[in-house]
Amino acid sequence: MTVRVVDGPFDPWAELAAFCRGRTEAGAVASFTGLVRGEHGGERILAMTLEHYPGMTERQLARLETEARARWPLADVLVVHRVGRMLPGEPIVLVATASAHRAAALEACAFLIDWLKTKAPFWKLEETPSGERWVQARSEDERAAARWER
Amino acid sequence: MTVRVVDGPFDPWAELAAFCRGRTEAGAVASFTGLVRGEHGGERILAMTLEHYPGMTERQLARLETEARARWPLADVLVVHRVGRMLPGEPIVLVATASAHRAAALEACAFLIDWLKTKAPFWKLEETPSGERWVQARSEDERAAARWER
Amino acid sequence: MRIRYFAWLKQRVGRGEEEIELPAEVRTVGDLKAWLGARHPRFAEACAATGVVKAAVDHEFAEDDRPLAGAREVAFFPPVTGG
Amino acid sequence: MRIRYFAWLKQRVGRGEEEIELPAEVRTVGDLKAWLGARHPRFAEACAATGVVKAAVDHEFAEDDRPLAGAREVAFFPPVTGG
Repeated sequence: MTVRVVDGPFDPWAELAAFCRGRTEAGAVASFTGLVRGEHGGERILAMTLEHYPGMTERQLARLETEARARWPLADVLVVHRVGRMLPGEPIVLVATASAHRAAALEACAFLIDWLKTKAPFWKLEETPSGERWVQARSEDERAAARWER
Repeated sequence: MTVRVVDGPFDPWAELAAFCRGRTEAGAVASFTGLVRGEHGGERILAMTLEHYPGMTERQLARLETEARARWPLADVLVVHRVGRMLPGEPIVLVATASAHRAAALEACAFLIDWLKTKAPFWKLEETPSGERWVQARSEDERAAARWER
Repeated sequence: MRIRYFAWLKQRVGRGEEEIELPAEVRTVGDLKAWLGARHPRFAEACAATGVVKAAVDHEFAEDDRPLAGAREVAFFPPVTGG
Repeated sequence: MRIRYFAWLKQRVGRGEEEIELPAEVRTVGDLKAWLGARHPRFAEACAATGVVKAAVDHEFAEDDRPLAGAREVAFFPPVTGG
């Protein structure tokens, strides 16, 4: 399974180690890891809860992977996204790509996280000292995803 | 030390884990890892030896890091490059970047590996069943580096 | 038909899901938004702001003109913020 | 002055480094290439092919017109292939 939603802590470095173990056909491995920040918009973040839409999430992530494989010559793709409540510094998401070609691995990794940010049904709820707030979608994310449209 | 040349095996996943430990200010971490391939140009690779120019290498890598930090808002940068003899599947190089901004982390990571490929004094010697051969520089690498010129 | 709400829309509507008997005159996602808005004033309020309420029909993103014929589940949610 | 050779240039020249007494008329990297080529025919051969022999003066990449005044170490090597 190269696309997974997990509802507890995961170790992106162990995931990457397993992803690369015995890999001798594709020398280029790119990754992106998102960590829970301890501060956002000037306010301290005590915790973050990721809600998602079970069923639709897996479907959209699988579609992202299919799209990336159609665009770049990838030997392998890994996407792990955590849901539930997590603390600052903990990993939220890992995207990894392996290819014989450095540019393919790097571009596909950027593509996957850009598309994931706008096309996968996840929502972030932040806990701050002054209460809970839902994170607003950012127009930069829409723009980042738009550059991959064709 | 965020730029290191190592003459024995290194564990990129342990390096990344240490790079991210306790990191709550920069939620975006990008990485590129190069592994020794088991095949190149249709021939089996038995081993690879990385020669370098001690003194100049560290100087060029430090310069790359300075240049990346001048171009993108990076919280941290890590470059580890192995030298000496290594086997297929073993890591050659790790580049990692951390930023509050996803695009900055991803772009700086691509920039660092593209520049490293053309500006750091490393040379690859491949051992194949038919003998040793020095790897030829690729024009794609020059083009990849040229897109960052300004 | 099952209707689902996510994130702050769930809080506004006061429930995560409900089963409805789809009236014959409700043919599209847009019709359904209007019909649900009559039952949940705070949902209508959210729908009135452009681009704030997204929809999915059977796990696929859908625009207002998407027909509902044959659909089993329709979900409404704010723009996504994962990753 | 110390001269260093790397990768297959080292194999061609048959040594990784040598100390030379720089003649007064050798003023630039280009002059030095020509002067060393007279001592090492296979180095001259490599220099004859465009772009194949790169140079660094005191750990900085240098073109043929780079003056040698004050330099302690000059290195010659093929295009880099690391990463």
